[in-house]
Amino acid sequence: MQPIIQMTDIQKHFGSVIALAGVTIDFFPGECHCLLGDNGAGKSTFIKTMSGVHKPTHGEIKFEGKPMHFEDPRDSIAAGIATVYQDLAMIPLMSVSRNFFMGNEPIKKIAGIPFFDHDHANEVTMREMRAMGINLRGPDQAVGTLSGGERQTVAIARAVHFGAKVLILDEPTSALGVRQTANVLATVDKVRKQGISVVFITHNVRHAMAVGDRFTVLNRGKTFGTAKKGEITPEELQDMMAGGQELAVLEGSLGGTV
Amino acid sequence: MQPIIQMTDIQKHFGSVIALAGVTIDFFPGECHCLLGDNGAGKSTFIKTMSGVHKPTHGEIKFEGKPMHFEDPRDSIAAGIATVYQDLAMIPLMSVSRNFFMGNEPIKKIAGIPFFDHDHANEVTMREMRAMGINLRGPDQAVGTLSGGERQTVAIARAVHFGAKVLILDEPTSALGVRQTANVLATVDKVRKQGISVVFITHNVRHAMAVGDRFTVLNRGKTFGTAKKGEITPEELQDMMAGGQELAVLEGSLGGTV
Amino acid sequence: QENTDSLTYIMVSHAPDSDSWWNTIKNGIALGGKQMGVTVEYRNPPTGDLADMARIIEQAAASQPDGIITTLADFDVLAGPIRNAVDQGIDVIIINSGTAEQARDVGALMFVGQPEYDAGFAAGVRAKGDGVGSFVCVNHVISNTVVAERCRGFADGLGIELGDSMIDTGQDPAEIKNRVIAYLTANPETDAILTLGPTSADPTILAVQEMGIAGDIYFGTFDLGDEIVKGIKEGIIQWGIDQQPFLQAYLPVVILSNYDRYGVLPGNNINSGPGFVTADALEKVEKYAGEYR
Amino acid sequence: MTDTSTNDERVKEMSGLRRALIRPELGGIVGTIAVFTFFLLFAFDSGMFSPQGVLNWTTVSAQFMIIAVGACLLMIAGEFDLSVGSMIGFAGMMVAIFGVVLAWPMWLAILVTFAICIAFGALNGYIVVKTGLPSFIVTLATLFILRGFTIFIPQTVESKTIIGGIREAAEGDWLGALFGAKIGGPFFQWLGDNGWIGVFTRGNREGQPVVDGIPMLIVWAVVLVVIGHIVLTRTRFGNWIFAAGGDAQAARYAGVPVDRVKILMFMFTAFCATVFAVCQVMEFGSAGADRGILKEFEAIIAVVIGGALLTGGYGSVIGAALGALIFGVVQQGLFFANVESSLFRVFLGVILLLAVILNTYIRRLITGER
Amino acid sequence: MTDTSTNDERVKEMSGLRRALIRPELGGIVGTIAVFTFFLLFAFDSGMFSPQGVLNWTTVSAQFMIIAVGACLLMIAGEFDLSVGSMIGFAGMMVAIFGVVLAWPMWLAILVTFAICIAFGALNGYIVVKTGLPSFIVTLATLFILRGFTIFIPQTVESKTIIGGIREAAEGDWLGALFGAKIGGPFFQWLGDNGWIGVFTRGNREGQPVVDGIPMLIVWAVVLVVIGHIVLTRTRFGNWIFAAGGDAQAARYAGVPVDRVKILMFMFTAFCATVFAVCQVMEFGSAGADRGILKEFEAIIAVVIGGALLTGGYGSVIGAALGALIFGVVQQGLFFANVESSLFRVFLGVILLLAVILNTYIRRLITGER
Ligand SMILES: Nc1ncnc2c1ncn2[C@@H]1O[C@H](COP(=O)(O)OP(=O)(O)OP(=O)(O)O)[C@@H](O)[C@H]1O
Ligand SMILES: Nc1ncnc2c1ncn2[C@@H]1O[C@H](COP(=O)(O)OP(=O)(O)OP(=O)(O)O)[C@@H](O)[C@H]1O
Ligand SMILES: [Mg+2]
Ligand SMILES: [Mg+2]
Repeated sequence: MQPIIQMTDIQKHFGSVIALAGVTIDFFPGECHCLLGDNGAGKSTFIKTMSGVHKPTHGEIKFEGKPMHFEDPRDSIAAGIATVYQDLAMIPLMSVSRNFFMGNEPIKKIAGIPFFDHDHANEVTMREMRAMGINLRGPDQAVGTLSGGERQTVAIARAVHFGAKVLILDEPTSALGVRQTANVLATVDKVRKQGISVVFITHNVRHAMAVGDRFTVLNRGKTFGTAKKGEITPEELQDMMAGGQELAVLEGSLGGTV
Repeated sequence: MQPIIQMTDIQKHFGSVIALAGVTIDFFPGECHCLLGDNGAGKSTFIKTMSGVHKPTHGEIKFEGKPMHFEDPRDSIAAGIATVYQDLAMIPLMSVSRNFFMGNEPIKKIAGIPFFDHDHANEVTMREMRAMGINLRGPDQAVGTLSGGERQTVAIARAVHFGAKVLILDEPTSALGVRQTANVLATVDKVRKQGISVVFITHNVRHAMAVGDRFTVLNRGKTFGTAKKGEITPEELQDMMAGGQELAVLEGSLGGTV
Repeated sequence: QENTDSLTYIMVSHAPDSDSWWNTIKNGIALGGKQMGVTVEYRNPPTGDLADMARIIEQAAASQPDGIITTLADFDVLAGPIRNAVDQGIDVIIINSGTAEQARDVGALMFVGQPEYDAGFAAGVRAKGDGVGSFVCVNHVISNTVVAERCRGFADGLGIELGDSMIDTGQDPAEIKNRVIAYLTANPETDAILTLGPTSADPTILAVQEMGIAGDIYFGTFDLGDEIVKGIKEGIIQWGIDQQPFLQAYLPVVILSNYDRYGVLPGNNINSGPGFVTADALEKVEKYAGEYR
Repeated sequence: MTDTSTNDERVKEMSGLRRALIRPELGGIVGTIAVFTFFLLFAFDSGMFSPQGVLNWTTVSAQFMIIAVGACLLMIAGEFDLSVGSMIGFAGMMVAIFGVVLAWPMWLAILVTFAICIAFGALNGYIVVKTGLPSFIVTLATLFILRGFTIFIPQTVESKTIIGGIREAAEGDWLGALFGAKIGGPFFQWLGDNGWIGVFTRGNREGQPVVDGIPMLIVWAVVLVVIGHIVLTRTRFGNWIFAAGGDAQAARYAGVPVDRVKILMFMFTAFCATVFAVCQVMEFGSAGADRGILKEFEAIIAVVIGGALLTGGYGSVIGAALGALIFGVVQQGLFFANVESSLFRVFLGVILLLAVILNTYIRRLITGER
Repeated sequence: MTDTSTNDERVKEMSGLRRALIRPELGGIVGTIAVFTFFLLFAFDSGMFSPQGVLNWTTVSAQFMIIAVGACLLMIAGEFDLSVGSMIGFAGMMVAIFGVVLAWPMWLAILVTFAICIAFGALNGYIVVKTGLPSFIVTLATLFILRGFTIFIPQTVESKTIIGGIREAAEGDWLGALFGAKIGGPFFQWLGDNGWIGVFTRGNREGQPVVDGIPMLIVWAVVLVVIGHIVLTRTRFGNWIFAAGGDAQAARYAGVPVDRVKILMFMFTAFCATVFAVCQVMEFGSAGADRGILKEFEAIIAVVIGGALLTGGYGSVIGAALGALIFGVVQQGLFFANVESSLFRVFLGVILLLAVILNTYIRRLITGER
């Protein structure tokens, strides 16, 4: 099978900071690829080069086999990549449905003039949010009035709705409750089965093991190792994520994995 | 033993939103009390009434047996309560050490005039951060240049350093890597043993089980139940956290707990 | 005659709110109104924007007063609204700026004042007679199109190009003072200083004192004020052009009242200035400077 | 899942009326009602509500509206423009220089002026977007630069700071008429003939009605408000404007071409300022270096009175138009009511404060802002 | 843990020199050098660098510095004050009303003026802090209100808008001297007698040195800059100022009394404006209703040229002082260099733009801002 995205030797420097020192990963359709690693390992930076937020300092991105230069998140969205960023991407003062369709507004032509189709937007928003287990007071509720977890759910629902070929999730479950987390993981599972390529970033070994097909661990801007599902135990994976450094010793019931 | 903080029938309304509908909890010294619950259950709102950010619409707060009215976070800090907020409390443009000591600046008198003791501040900051497993480039590095996890660690280290009697942590590990999480959990453990009362909010059942002595689950602004360590299994706790609603079914290795 | 007991006259000026010179005008109409037993109102565009002034004249006409007293700061802008007022049967007297011909053109009863350009020109001729060959014009309201005409007239009166001898000093006294010093230091051959009102004259007096050239340099100014009068007395300022704003305000009120009541009207325009105030006969001027002078 | 209905016990009830009332324009609507009530009570017989009086404050309000629409959309897009006032002076001066001094045909002079001014707007936007500097600073610089040129150019070419003769130069010009003409003349003549509105009693216009038409200025204001409102609330681009102002970074992540939106809004603001300027020079026939001073504040005040959030992401064009109306009515009304003119500013300041406090309260109700 | 050293392979090296240079004041330092180089080359023999010339631009710069210090600290605390200019006019007028019209002793007049103005500053701050409105709007309202009173009060009590005679009234007053006197007179006389600085060769001051002392204005400027700098960088309160401006919410959570800090900074800004006003009326002997117009912008410009961030949380008093110096030198220098004065604004705009672009670049280097 041909990888949908090939990232080869991606480097990214910010002024004097080297965030990525050369990372090479391929992503395949229908596969959930987990990106793991310590804080500051460069995971977010890496997916931002994939989604056009950053331009890599060095390295090549191939999308469906063709070299791609994303100048802007718009380009990657147009190519079919949807991203949920760690520092979300919501406008607090705007309504949920306007946020949901931001950048992808549905159009209804009246007398040849394209108008924003609010009815359609409201309906879709309510439906998709309900599917994620969140009941909104109404589609015109401002995002700023939602709790952190509810907001994260909006971002995920939006990405799932628009993610045509690739869905990138940067720590999507970090602020979520148990029920919402279960919904997100189930959604990832469903999406993957539809043949979409999912990139999933998390610090939670158990979430990674639950949905991941392959696991790549980054460490200090470099690839630390890749493993397939079933080839690695949670404990081994956790060791890799900590960058090979020993963990603080805990009393209590943390059997092996944090 | 006398509780250090008694919260009785706390209610909090924001305009037409009822965030807390009457919550009663006691906190004891030397105990780690975990607050759990769904997104939007009111956990953050609850601890904010404890730390003086919000004034409760109704209800009583007793600190060391005496009724307390915190008008401002300053008052609670002065009383010995240190808080790590979910939406951190860092100034991106300020250096790490200035952030660390913000509101608690160390003073050195020169000719009777109190000056900010920068040397002392720098030294303490570097030391405390190293103890949490983060090596800073320097104490005058701006917080804005840290990764999300590094930033969260600064907030925790600060609270631990200044938390005289009560330490409140609102989802402190949500953005942390495995190693940092282990450090935080170990720190909570250590702090608790010093006789400090810890309030720990999390969505991660395993983290809660690892350090918690008692668990209170909030649901839709009300207390859903309280349990002692050893009286409850992780699966039961998880069920409570989801508010009694069934979880999405997942394939994969998520044995019971998310 | 209809009811002539309660007459209302509206005065519209082109000056921004804080322009101190217009204060005399305000006092003048107030006194005129009191003496004649008529209601007088004063209006001005807060920022000194002439287009806003046109709206105020339209507004004044809409409130149907018995007469409007206004300046003709820019004929193009103001002629239309003034003509409309006149054609509605409102008597108009033009004061201060504009010319007698323009006043007749818009249908005003008469003109009381001193055309800015002409006043500047007269001052220039006088200065030329005193042997002045170059000058600096200290303009504290560069964006005010009316006042700048004085500098242009002065240059023409001297028979030289205005060139860059008009400096934009802003309104801050320290900046005015120091800019004048800077200019005079950089251009030591300057013969004369022309200031355009108390705002620029007061700091300029300090400037020439500080440079030690007070009395040596030829110094003329428009309009009067406390410090200017003192300067004239001390010989720092050769002359102040007094266009007697008091008359420009007071007389129209009197004339309009009498015209409305008894139908009498002077046969000619009144030149309230330019009167050159010099060191002779300063007593009254001194007493009332800034208030009625 | 048990709670699929949108009824939520955690939300107190809110009456339907209250819900219908709470909208960004509410502050503007309340203010408008209050202002009119006030002047109807205290200045009714001053001529303020005669046809001529109405036309007077309508024209002033329309002026404010034209620049307020631009300022409003720009403010919602998260930026603001302090150079509007200087732009008005500059644009008028350019029309005069091209049309009178260089004697180009007026339509050409106007079109070139529009092109230059919109280019300046684009430059403002480009600098703001590319350097990430606050628009306050960038446009403050433009304020000085444009005003400097507005004084320097006519002084250099004509040694005056005022250039007249524009009306004569625009005689019969089709584009000039689009800005300077009045419409509805025959209708008003008919009204006048029937004695419903006053007519001139003497002079060369004897018998003509005192109000002889609606100036194109007012037409421009209405058209701009309507278009602005529709674009903002009913189109995709409108959503982008809100998004760009609400959080530029988030909008960019979501695929909104934020830079383009902001630059376009700067250009639109420049366009509005130029419309204002051209209407003004066409009506009054001269361009001066003093034109438009402090108009940027008046535009911002109108927009803020109309309920927009200074920091962007929230506001309404209708609100801004009402803000302009309030501003215009108060300004002219105080003259009608014969208030001491130096106190005008005190009133303005107090009204501004009251209006923003009211608007903040309303906004918090709507957005549940914290 | 393996990486306990602060050496990090993920950080490229930066030379010590570069590190030492990169500081908030760098933009101001570079600008100052550039400006002086320019004028030394192009206006050296214009008298700009004679003792008198130096005093000339120093005085103007010192004026800017006094208001820039206040504006700088306030801006770092996250707010700004558009009412500075009106406050200057108002304060001067109050001194004149109390000291001349009511004939109070000058020290009392000055003290009461300070009290009133600082109270207005506190009111500004209180409204901003309590309502959460942007300070732009609140102080814009104050701008209008204070200016209105500054015109209205003297007109009502004295029917003038300029009140003179302050110098005479302040004769021999100790507090008046603290604002209006010159110091170092004998020293300069001595310099003059020895021929090290020029003396007047004619006129009423023949034999006196051309510079006869340093005005208290300059002393005030230096004192305020030094105190402001120390408070900001070396005290606990300074840390609170940064914190309040960087993120008020976060600072509040950390126990910083944000409201108090902001209100105090508004009061300090009012204090600086009053110092400015009192020095001015003492020097010029009169108070006018038009004093201080647009000074708020000049203060903001100086502060921004000096590297502060308009949105708060970042900046330096030394930088602001250098910004004021640059502003003063450029302004006066252009007159010395005989540049067409209406182009002054154009220069100002261009310099402002260049300065902020440079500063933004430097700030990004320092803070690693994204
Ligand atoms: N715009 C930027 N400018 C400077 N440094 C940056 C920038 N973005 C990221 N960095 C640095 O690059 C490194 C990698 O950051 P990144 O956000 O990719 O980490 P991460 O793996 O996502 O960490 P986390 O798990 O905490 O989210 C960090 O040291 C961070 O400080
Ligand atoms: N300032 C506020 N104004 C209005 N509503 C608020 C405010 N703060 C919180 N809420 C509402 O109160 C409810 C409880 O919010 P809170 O942040 O306490 O939840 P939480 O339990 O911390 O959730 P999470 O796990 O997502 O952090 C939510 O519905 C939220 O929308
Ligand atoms: Mg990340
Ligand atoms: Mg929370």
